Amino acid sequence: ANPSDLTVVLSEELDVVEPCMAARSNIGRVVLQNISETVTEMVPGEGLKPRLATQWEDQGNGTWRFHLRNDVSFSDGTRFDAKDLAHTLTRLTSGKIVCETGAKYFGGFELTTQILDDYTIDIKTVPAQPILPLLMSTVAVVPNEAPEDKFITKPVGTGPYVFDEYARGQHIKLSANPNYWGEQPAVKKATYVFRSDSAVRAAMVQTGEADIAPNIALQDATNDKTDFSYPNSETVYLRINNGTAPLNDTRVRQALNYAIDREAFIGTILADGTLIATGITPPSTLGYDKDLKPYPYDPDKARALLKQAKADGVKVDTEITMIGRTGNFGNVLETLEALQSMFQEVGFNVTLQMYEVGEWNNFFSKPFPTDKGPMMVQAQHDNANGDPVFSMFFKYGSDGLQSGVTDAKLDKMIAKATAESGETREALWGEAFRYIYEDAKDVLLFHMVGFTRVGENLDFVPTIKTNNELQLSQISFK
Amino acid sequence: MKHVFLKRALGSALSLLGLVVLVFFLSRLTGDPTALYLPIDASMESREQFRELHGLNDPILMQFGHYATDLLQGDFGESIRRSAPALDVVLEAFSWTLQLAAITMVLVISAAIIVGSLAAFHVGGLFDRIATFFSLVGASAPDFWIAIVAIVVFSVGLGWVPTSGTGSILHWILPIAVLFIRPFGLIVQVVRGSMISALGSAYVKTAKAKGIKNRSIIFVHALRNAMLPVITVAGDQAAALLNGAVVIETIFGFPGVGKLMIDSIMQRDFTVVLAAIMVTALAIFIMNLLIDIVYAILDPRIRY
Amino acid sequence: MNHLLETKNLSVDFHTAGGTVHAVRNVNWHLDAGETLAILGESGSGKSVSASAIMNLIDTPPGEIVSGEILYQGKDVLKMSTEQRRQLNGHKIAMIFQDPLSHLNPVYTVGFQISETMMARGVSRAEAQERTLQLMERVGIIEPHIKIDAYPHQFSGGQRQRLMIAMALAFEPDVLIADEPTTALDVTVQEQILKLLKDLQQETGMGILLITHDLGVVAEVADRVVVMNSGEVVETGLANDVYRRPSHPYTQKLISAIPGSGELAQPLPDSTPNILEVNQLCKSYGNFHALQNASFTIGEGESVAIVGESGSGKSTLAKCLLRLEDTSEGTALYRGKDLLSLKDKELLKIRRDIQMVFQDPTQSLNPRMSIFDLISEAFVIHPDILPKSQWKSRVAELLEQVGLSAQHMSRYPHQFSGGQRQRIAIARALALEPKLIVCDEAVSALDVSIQAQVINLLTDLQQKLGISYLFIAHDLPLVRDFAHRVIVMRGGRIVEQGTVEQIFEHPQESYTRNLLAASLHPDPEVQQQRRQERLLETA
Amino acid sequence: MTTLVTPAQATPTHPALTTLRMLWRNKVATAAAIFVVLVVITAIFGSSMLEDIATKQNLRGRNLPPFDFSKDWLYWLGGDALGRPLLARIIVASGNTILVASGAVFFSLTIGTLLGLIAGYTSKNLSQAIMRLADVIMSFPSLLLAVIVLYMLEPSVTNLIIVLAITRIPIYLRTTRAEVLEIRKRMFVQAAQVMGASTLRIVFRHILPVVFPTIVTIATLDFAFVMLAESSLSFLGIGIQPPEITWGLMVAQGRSYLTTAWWLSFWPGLAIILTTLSLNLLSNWMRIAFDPVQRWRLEIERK
Ligand SMILES: Nc1ncnc2c1ncn2[C@@H]1O[C@H](COP(=O)(O)OP(=O)(O)OP(=O)(O)O)[C@@H](O)[C@H]1O
Ligand SMILES: Nc1ncnc2c1ncn2[C@@H]1O[C@H](COP(=O)(O)OP(=O)(O)OP(=O)(O)O)[C@@H](O)[C@H]1O
Ligand SMILES: [Mg+2]
Ligand SMILES: [Mg+2]
Repeated sequence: ANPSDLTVVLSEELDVVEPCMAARSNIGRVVLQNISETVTEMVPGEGLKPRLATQWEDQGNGTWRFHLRNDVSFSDGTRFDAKDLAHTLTRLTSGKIVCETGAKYFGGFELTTQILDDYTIDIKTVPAQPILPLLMSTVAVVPNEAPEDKFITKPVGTGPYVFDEYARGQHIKLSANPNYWGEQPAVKKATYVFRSDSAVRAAMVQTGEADIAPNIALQDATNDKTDFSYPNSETVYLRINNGTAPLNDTRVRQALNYAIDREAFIGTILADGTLIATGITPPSTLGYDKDLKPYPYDPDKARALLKQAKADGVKVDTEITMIGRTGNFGNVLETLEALQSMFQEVGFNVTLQMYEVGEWNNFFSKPFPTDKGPMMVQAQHDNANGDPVFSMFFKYGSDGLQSGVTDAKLDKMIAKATAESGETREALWGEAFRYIYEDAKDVLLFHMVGFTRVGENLDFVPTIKTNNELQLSQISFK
Repeated sequence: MKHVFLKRALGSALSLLGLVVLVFFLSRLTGDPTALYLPIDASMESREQFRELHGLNDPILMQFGHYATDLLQGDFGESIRRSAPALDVVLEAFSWTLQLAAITMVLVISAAIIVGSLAAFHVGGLFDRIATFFSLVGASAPDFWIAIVAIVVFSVGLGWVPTSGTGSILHWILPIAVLFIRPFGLIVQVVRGSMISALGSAYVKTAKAKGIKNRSIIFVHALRNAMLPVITVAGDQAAALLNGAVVIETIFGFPGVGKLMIDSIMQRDFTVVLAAIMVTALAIFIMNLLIDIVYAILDPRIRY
Repeated sequence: MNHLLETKNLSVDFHTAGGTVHAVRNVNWHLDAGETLAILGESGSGKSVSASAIMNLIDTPPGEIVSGEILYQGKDVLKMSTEQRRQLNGHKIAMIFQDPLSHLNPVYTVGFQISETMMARGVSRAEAQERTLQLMERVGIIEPHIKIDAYPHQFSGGQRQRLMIAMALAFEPDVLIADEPTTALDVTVQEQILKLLKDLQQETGMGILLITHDLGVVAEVADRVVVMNSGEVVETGLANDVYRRPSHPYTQKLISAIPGSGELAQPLPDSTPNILEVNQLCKSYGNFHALQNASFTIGEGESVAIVGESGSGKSTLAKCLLRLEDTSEGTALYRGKDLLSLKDKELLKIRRDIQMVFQDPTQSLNPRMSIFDLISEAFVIHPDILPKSQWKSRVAELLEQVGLSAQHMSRYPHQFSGGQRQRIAIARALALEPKLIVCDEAVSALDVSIQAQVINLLTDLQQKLGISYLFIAHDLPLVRDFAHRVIVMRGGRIVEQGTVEQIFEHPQESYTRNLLAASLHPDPEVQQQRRQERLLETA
Repeated sequence: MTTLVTPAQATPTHPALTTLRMLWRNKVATAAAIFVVLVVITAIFGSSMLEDIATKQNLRGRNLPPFDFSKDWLYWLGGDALGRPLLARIIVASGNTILVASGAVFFSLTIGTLLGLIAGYTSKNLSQAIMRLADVIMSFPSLLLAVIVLYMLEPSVTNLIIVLAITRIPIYLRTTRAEVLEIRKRMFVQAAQVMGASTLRIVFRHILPVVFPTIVTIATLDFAFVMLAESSLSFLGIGIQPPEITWGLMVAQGRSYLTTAWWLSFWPGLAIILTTLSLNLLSNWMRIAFDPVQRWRLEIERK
């Protein structure tokens, strides 16, 4: 192959190559910032940066004004302007197609746009969204011509690459966009292929059939020279249904937390570099309280707490079902089996049930089944966008779809923080994190790391973003 | 004969219909695709929107009504995941599977017949022992083992063939070789067993008395008499391949119908599941019909 | 000078679970070119086994050639490599098997099976085809160009036997081993076949080793005779000498048992009720009418024989009566009930009353059942016949009655000789104590002494229990001795029927007369005379 | 009596003894039989004896390599990803494994063979119906069936057996029927009809024994098939789930370690292979031992 060509082996085939689905990580990796660009861009370690917008300001009242670049055109030759952005947003929120990005980031509020001139646009949200510029970093812009009620099959974007072809089951091909507004990338042609088996992906980089294999399993990351670990923004935790006895007792929940030897997982079942979590979002998130110490492994304390609770009439030996999702992350089964035995060690009566995702969903999202008794659901949460607002609401708000918590106090804290911005917001989130941690609302476990195998001829270091996007323009050859 | 054929066609059509109805209703018992399709933290409204959009809120009988009317017009529906016509999605995958299955089965049947027959010719002999041992190990070894070991040895280690994928002829070698092993092991055993009986028959004595070469005695006289179970088992194996060789497709990144079917089932993409089942079922029905015809050709005493 | 084929001290054992069977013991004989050597002997005396030994067809183990030599043109074939022996087989030495149905491959056309021998030795397909047609014609298969594409199961027993013969003659071998080649043939066809063999022998000088129990055949074609008993050769000599002056008691017994000289049976009184009334029975295979408008009756306690040309529909008739084949038209009233239209359930009730001994005994015995199981199955199916405690003794008794022994009970069908299997089939039919037995060539493979024993048994049972027989046979002397009435069939039709006396003494139809005329006499001298007369006639 | 027979030296013995003696003559089959017996014994008693040891975890001593004979014998085959002794786990897992595999094979064999006999021997219409049913099952992806059944019911051993049994029915059905179509034309079947044998008797006493060896061959191979199918179901999260274990599940769990800690899936895989191998060698032996025409192969002392 040509030395400027690159092959990426992905773990999953793309269902569609639709920019509005780019919030789904496998699609995002191909589309985001390669084919389609976003309005703003979250750069790890640096914060929110301009991309298609040059600057933005809060007009108050829930309105944000965005100034767009005026030197950008789509790969089909049409110019990019405010109309395209307005159309992109309508597409996301109209409901004529249901998009991942829309459903994930643009639910729960009203959004209207007003075009001031070709390169200036006002976006108003009710209720106000202080983090709208951040949300705009998830919006992959499509041209005005993109159908509103149908998915795109041949995406057209402003990005450094042009979509060439998708041979189903075989590959996707991109090539450098000669008319790109920014710098020309080093990689001229990119091919994406799909292999579900991690060992095969790793082998492909080894044999030179591929250059990058994001997302290989811990077991396969055996070569220090080529295999990079990076925090992948996923946090593993056990969601506790706080409503059912004995899990409605704080002491019992704390005992669960104390029962776990979290350290023991790291470097064994889970990769070195995995962090122990004290919050549901990665430490880089706004308001994450870095001073919180993880619950130490203290089986005696756990037993003591249980004893106390028992003395108060809490039925601590009720059977608790731990529900796991098969294949959720590498070694999920081992992790849960280990947890189970740790719980049992301190006197809990925990049974483990693994379900495939379709069924697991029934336990994870409301309405929760009522006939199952006390439950803990293992889940993995991904929030790479730097603000905990959605995580907080969905995972801990009383109305949150996956929340096992009904706590008026916490609801208030979340509402307050959501409406604020800047440092106040940060402080308020910090409080919420701490409150959740101290009341042991759930069993927070780990911030995970992912592994990417990168061919030795490449100059590329994966980051936390690599989970959701893989900017080809950042890759160069040695 | 024509009459038999018509009846058969009618019966097959009816069973296909039954299959569709069965799968349609049963698969819908396995839950709603909404949660799987939308992000975990999607709002209730977008969930509702999604259901509305894909008609998942209608009573199930009505959904079936819609589906059936569309089907009668040759419309197999849209894949939710792919947002493409379900039939196109399936046919694309199926053509790969069909090629893979056909090549593999041709190789399997020819090789198994030769090895099994020769093993039966000298029961307990050295060749028999070796063939039996290897065919049994092959028939019971987990296929992903073989696949991964094969990749490690032949691709990574020796660099003879690519690890996976579809581009060239070389890409086909490993998947076919790995797919080959299990049915081969099974069929060798069936051939062997059935050939032992056939070789003990009086007509084999006649052939010997005629001075026929051993080769012809085995492959002409005994084999044809031993073929009924062989063909049947081969048919079963072929059906399994047509239904998709999931492991192989997964490991070698082969875009076949097996992986598609699994993904669609796991993701509750019902239209694709139904279309895939109809396509494979049709193929299997046709294959079984052919097998029945082959029975009658092989053994003139069999008449339907 | 070397003999063409010679066995010296040949002994063959079979190792079985029940012990070692000494099937052939120290057998010596020789065959010269252009000569016909007949091996006569008791059923089960080792005739087929010694023939198989020549062809390298004995499975070793369980069989074992314990001693001896088999010399073909002076060379010991037992010392030859398998490949060398294969070269001999079919080419220099050919064999006609005793049991044609199981020896024909059921899934290939007979045309293929005959021409294969030739094609295997480099004859072109077209030529082989051509020669196959000729051979089929010569062995009397009508319309060979059609039949060449038919499968074995579509032929009659006699036709299959002739196909076997055609197969063996494909190459004009030096030695032809013919194991009971005419058991299923009616006398006219038999005559034709024997003539064919003789002619070929004259043309090519082949030696024929003829295994038979039919003394008529021996008288007609054999130059010398070897008599075997219990695996040993008990007597050898010129055919005439042995017939005239048998020295060994077994040979004497054999010759005295020759049928055809007894009293003719008297017809039963008119008042005897009919056990079976067959009316206008028809059966066709596709366009071929195997059976056309057959009508006849059988009285209670009567023996009706069916004779007729091979392929004339005798077995078909039997199978139709037993509902093994669907009939096209007609009725068959068994004690007033139409067998052909009975519901399955009712049919099951009278099954026991009507039994059949099949023409091809090997195929009719389940190879996975021991002889005890096979015979006692009757008692299992019909538990009212006998309490379980007596099964063993009854099976033993039946076996003794047909000339086998209780020891055979635990053996399996493949461990028996052709004639022994036939007797097992008879014993099985008798076990059911039926009212009517259809015997399809039931004693054709038996030597005359055993034949006589079995026939006596049947007659005894008839007298004691009033059993009726429908007796399909081609052996006219036997029919003469056994039957009350005779039916003559030809081409699917009944051409003549009447009492034994009418048919044998005053045959009306020319076909019947031909049949009787073609019948062979066991006395070699008589046959010699007849041959000469025939020659004069043709001259 | 016309032929001389030298009776075998041994006096007539009980049939079971004769069979055993025949087994003994074939050393390979004997070894296979011993192995099968061993597996059955561990399947019955293993789990109760080693349950605790098999679940004892030690995260820091995970993926212990095999053949470390300084350790307790249970660790000789190595440890798994949670540091549990593989040997103990294999022994404990044999219970469920054998239960599922033999259950599934038994039911599919019984039902399939019965339906095949019916389809081959009875009226055309009924036979048509059965054959189309087989077509339907054959084209119904087993995975979908598994998802459906296990979604509606719990993933339990029983339900797993049901799923696997249903999907394996067609092979027995079709094989049996094909053979019956031919065998029913054989003369000894007609002979039995003439004797007045009931359909049941003909089918079970005369036809079935001829078909059965083939069925058994397939069944023993199906053992492996079922275990591996069960493994892939577990892998997809719809089969047996921990803390229950089967060899299939162990194989599936070890899959991701294949290139780094091969022993995790190798030993349970080997257990599957050895079991299948033994069952098959036994069935090959049986095929000969119970076929009177072939039996001599086992009756003769090999020199
Ligand atoms: N495989 C075998 N195992 C045991 N005994 C056998 C086997 N084959 C043949 N025999 C025995 O060998 C003897 C000789 O059999 P053979 O077939 O040569 O008889 P035959 O003289 O041809 O009789 P027939 O005229 O009835 O055909 C018989 O008693 C038979 O029971
Ligand atoms: N299944 C069949 N298909 C076609 N033709 C058949 C079939 N079975 C028998 N025939 C033919 O029917 C005719 C009568 O056969 P049948 O067996 O009744 O003769 P047979 O009188 O018993 O002769 P033989 O004395 O030779 O046994 C034969 O010409 C035969 O070729
Ligand atoms: Mg004989
Ligand atoms: Mg006949």
